[in-house]
Amino acid sequence: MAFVEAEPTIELLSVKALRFMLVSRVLDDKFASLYRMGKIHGGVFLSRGQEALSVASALSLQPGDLYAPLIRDTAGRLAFGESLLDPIRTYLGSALGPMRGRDGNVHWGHPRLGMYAMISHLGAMISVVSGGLLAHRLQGRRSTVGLSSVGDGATSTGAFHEALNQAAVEQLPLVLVVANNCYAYSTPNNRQFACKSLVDRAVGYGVKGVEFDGTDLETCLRELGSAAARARSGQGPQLMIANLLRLCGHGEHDDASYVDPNLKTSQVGRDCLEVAIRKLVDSKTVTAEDVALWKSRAIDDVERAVAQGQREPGPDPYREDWSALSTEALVERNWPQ
Amino acid sequence: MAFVEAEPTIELLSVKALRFMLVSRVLDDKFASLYRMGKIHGGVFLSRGQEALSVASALSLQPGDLYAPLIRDTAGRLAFGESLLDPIRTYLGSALGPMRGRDGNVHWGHPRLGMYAMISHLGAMISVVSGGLLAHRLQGRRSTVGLSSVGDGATSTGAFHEALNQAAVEQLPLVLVVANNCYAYSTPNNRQFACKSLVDRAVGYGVKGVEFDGTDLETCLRELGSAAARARSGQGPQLMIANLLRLCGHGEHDDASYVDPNLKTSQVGRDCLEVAIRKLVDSKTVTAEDVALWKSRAIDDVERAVAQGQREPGPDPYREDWSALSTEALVERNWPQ
Amino acid sequence: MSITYLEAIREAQARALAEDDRVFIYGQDVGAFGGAFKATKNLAREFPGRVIDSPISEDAMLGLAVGAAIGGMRPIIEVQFADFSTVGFNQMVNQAGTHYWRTGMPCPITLRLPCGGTSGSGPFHSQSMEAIYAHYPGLVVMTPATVADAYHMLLDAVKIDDPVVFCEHKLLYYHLKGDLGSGDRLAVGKARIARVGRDLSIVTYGAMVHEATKAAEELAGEGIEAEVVDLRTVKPLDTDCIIASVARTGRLLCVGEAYPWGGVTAEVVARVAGEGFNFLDAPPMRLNAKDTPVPYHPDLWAVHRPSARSIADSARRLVQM
Amino acid sequence: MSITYLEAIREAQARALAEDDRVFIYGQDVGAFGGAFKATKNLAREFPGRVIDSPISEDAMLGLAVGAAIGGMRPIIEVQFADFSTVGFNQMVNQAGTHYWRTGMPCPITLRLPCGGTSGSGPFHSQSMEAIYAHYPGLVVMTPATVADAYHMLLDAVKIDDPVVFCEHKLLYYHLKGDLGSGDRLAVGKARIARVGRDLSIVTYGAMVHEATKAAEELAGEGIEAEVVDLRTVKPLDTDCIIASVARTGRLLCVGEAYPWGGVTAEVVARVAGEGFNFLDAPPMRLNAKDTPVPYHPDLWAVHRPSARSIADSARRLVQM
Ligand SMILES: Cc1ncc(C[n+]2csc(CCOP(=O)(O)OP(=O)(O)O)c2C)c(N)n1
Ligand SMILES: Cc1ncc(C[n+]2csc(CCOP(=O)(O)OP(=O)(O)O)c2C)c(N)n1
Ligand SMILES: [Mg+2]
Ligand SMILES: [Mg+2]
Repeated sequence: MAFVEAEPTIELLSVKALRFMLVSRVLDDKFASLYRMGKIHGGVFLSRGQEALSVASALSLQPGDLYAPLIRDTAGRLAFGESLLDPIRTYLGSALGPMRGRDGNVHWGHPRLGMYAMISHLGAMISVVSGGLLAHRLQGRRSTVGLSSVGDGATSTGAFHEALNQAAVEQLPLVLVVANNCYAYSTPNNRQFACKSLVDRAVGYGVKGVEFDGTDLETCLRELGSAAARARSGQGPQLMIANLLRLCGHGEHDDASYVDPNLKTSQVGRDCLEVAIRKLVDSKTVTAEDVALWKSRAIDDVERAVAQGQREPGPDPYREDWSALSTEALVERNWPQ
Repeated sequence: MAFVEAEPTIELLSVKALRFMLVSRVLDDKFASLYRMGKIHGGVFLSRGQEALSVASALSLQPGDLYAPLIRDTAGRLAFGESLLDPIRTYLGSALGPMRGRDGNVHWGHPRLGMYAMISHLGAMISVVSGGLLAHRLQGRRSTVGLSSVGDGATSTGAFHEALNQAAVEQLPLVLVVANNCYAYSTPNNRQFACKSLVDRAVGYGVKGVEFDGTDLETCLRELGSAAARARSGQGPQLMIANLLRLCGHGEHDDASYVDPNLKTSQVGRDCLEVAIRKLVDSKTVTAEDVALWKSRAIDDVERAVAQGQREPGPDPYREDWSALSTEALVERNWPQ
Repeated sequence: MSITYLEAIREAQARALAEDDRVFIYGQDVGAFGGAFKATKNLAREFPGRVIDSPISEDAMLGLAVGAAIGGMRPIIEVQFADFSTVGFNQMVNQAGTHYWRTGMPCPITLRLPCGGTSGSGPFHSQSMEAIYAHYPGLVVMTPATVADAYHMLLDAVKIDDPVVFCEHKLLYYHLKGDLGSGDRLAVGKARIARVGRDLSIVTYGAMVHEATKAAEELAGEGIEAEVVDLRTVKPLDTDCIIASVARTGRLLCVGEAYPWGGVTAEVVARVAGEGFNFLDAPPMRLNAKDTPVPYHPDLWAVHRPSARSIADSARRLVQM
Repeated sequence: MSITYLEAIREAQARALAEDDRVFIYGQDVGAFGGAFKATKNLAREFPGRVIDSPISEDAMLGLAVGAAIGGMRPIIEVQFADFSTVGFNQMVNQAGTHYWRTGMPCPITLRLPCGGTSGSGPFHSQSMEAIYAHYPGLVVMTPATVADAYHMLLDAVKIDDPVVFCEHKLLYYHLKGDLGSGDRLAVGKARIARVGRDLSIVTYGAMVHEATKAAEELAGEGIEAEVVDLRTVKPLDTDCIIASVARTGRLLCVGEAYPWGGVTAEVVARVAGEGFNFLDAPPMRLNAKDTPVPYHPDLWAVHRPSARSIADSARRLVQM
């Protein structure tokens, strides 16, 4: 993990990250507009304000690592290596998407490639990552890291606790990233937990805990890079608490009018994308023109992918096999329909 | 809560506690012998080594307080005010017992009197106590304290986490007592959690945490007395970790051969009953004769109660109403039987 | 005055809070925000301190409800989507459901579950959970299909001393309008003849009552008169009403939106076959969702669940048997 | 060689571990201790590192199993008592059960549930959970009744690519002895005629197969010949075998140890009524446990569950109909 130590490398990484963040933001804007036009089935859930953390999570991983993104991880999913078409096809219900129209919005993944397809139940993916890590350990593949992403609200679930404790007992190389965006839907942190900081939980599990600024890309890259390196080197689970603010509603149906205006103007309320651009331009790592170009390319790419997604067929219910079992002999087809 | 401060009062309290401990131990011995004779339906689960903690838990409470004892709380249940007949009737399945033969062994209670009837699912009673406390708060009865008892193993359940976090968010006057007896069935602490001490969990919930010697009666009385006082005065949940050792099998079917011999000879392996007697005799608070007398009375009382329990009828299946609903109009009686 | 099914649920809660000091509401985002579906809109303001936001902790939410109920209160618990009640399930079935039988002390909880499929909601925001809860002793399971039932049955749920799983159908929230009815109300546990017919009995509940009624109207055009029985409460089941209907029509089609194995349709058919065998002029028929998770895409979803069309098709086949 | 049902489960796991590197066992106290019932006795020693003690975290145990299964392993998860699987339920039904359908990638888990009533075990150590799991898509639910089935079906469970809920009946653990059988084995999902008869079909599974067989022997003394069908797997259900039996006998008594609402007996009766209506010479009958939690006291317990006696009584009534 040399990149977290040498200055030039973090710059390159930041640029790479920025480009995914730009795509993610453009994609979010597009989803928001498709939603308003009534072109999306069901809800739309955006990542605004969380792109730096998300992309840094994915970029901390290496080929063969495991990744369980959650609701606000469009940037991370792209950085993990998936195609722009995947989220688009999923939202649009394309039969050619990874979920084939069966599941939608934020519920996609590529489990064969180490990217899990989240279920909605909060906290439920963490132990799944642990299972993947245990599998690798039993298979003698000891250098794998697994990263699981959750929100502040998910920390109140029993699943979160059981999974983190379990990973600690097994000393699994799990990086558990908590995006503390100050709210779980409308519920503020002070109705969600009573500790000063969620990082105070780490000691109670006997794991390393780090709290950091989730609005600063470089910080996210450094902290998550180090965490993955620690996990990889056998130091067990890493509880990573990133502070930031959700710069959108819980879903696009939600105007988020409950968000405390003071938070919006505080450090956590900074837009990580703007911060990253400003810093990278100021440090002359990139130029404003670069950014404008990447953004316009991102817009083109997104438009093209959406157009393709919209041309693609949805699933055909009469050609579905309607079978939840892979063992064909065990599928019951004799229910009267 | 003056008693925890003035010397004479803690002595009186210790004597009171000792007498319950003696009865509990005698009762345990009796249950063990009845079990060996095949006179008890199902398993038998003893409190040996945990009496000091258990009795101190109950004695920290005041009339009107709430108490959720668990599997090894015979002493505490007696100290909370129940009759010796209750555990006996429950184990023997007497129709006159609090559970009327419907539930058995350690699963009894008197919810109307603030003593909950535990279910087996570990961790599940904690939030129930919180509910009782919230009810009291909503009813304007603000001085109630609720105490919930669990083992080290139960701390790994999602229920434990959700409940403690919930109580912390609501700042409920909950005293959560963890009897860390080094094992959950056969599973040692190092396969149950990875933190140095379970008390390290407190900060992560934003609650006060105290770790103490569960083999020393006076310590238990002081610590739990103080914890209840803090909770009562509005300082929120109290996480109390008592270190001790289960001086018996998980149940009487279990020879506990897996217990580390070093633990048996360490501080946690001390028998809290012996320690209490020795200390109270040494300090001349009681005499050896007092103890012998109380013990022989306890034996008489237990023998008499067991004899009565054994004379009592079991439930009559043909006079049972076989109804799990209290609303008679909603009971379905038309299932073919 | 015509209001929506969702408004009826809000109004019932407002009335329960107003009439009974013991009632309080606990759930995620139910307070100032008014709930994910706005079923508790303004209630936190109207009833200060009695509409409480919970952490995302379904097990602890229901455990707390049990303790509060035993402590003399009448908690209403809102779980954000029925699907998430799986993680609070244990407290409901093993704690609330066993309490009265074990201790003699009732445990009056109302668990509000936004249930059932809506287009585009997918596998984890569409489930029907009634069969899972109804299997366990000690619980009452209500499945209101009308605005008036949503209102009055929720008031009933809060009043009765036993724990009630209140399955509100999300598809009806905004679209179904009606008035609160007046005069005589059916008792808790009683089914309702939603439409009178002579040729077959379509027994169903929740949103499927409306699909069945639509099917019945279509069938009427072909001279087939379907009786529609709205179960209202699936545990207990009003076997008498069901069998009386089948006795009149001789034919049973039982329709449910849940997964096909077990559940309400199996229980209804098994009871009718067992107790009303001689009234049956043809084999009883069932129509359920398909045996897969609930699909996201509207085209899949429309075929996954029974619909007016598939109900009518089944009915046509049934009357020809 | 005659071994117990429990030994068969141990032996099957030993063989699965020996034959397939991908197999591992995870559960509370399953390691050096050998499990609460000793179903994994010595396995930790024989297969170092592959029989792993878990914390008391059923949700995380099953979540881990899902991840491991997707990661190429074949986890066997032991939950100490089936009753406690309620707190791991969500991972099984919403994660394992949906995975193949959602992603196209199978999720081969074997969830071992020590199920069913034994005398003195009470409400939380006696439950039968098959109906709860079978309701959900994507799971196979096995309920072996014999020593040979316990052995071979557990091996099947580990081999098939779908998640399996393996309901082992605790009452059979020590008392039931038998051999592992030889030669032809029934395929997964097939029912078995446990006893041939002509007058009625008693369809059942798990420990009730033995009660039914006892009842059948008693009835034989009265000239009533009961056929006993052992379902073996309750999801999928071998409807063909059931209906073929009913076609021969004309009468169906379906027996289960679970709670009476919904569940296996409802599903079986509903299918027979629907698909085998014309074979029925009398109304189908069901016999389940009573609709209360499972009682602690042996006298209550004996009446709560069906028994050879109550099965025989029902059978007598049925043949007279
Ligand atoms: C167990 C469970 N309960 C409730 C929900 C409904 N729900 C979906 S997202 C959400 C808020 C999540 O907040 P957080 O974890 O902070 O993530 P964020 O949306 O802020 O990124 C809730 C309550 C759920 N998905 N799972
Ligand atoms: C959720 C759940 N899983 C498993 C069990 C089975 N079980 C009963 S007691 C026990 C060990 C409990 O250990 P601990 O909490 O330390 O209490 P102790 O017996 O040591 O007093 C286990 C695993 C259970 N009761 N509940
Ligand atoms: Mg959040
Ligand atoms: Mg312990």
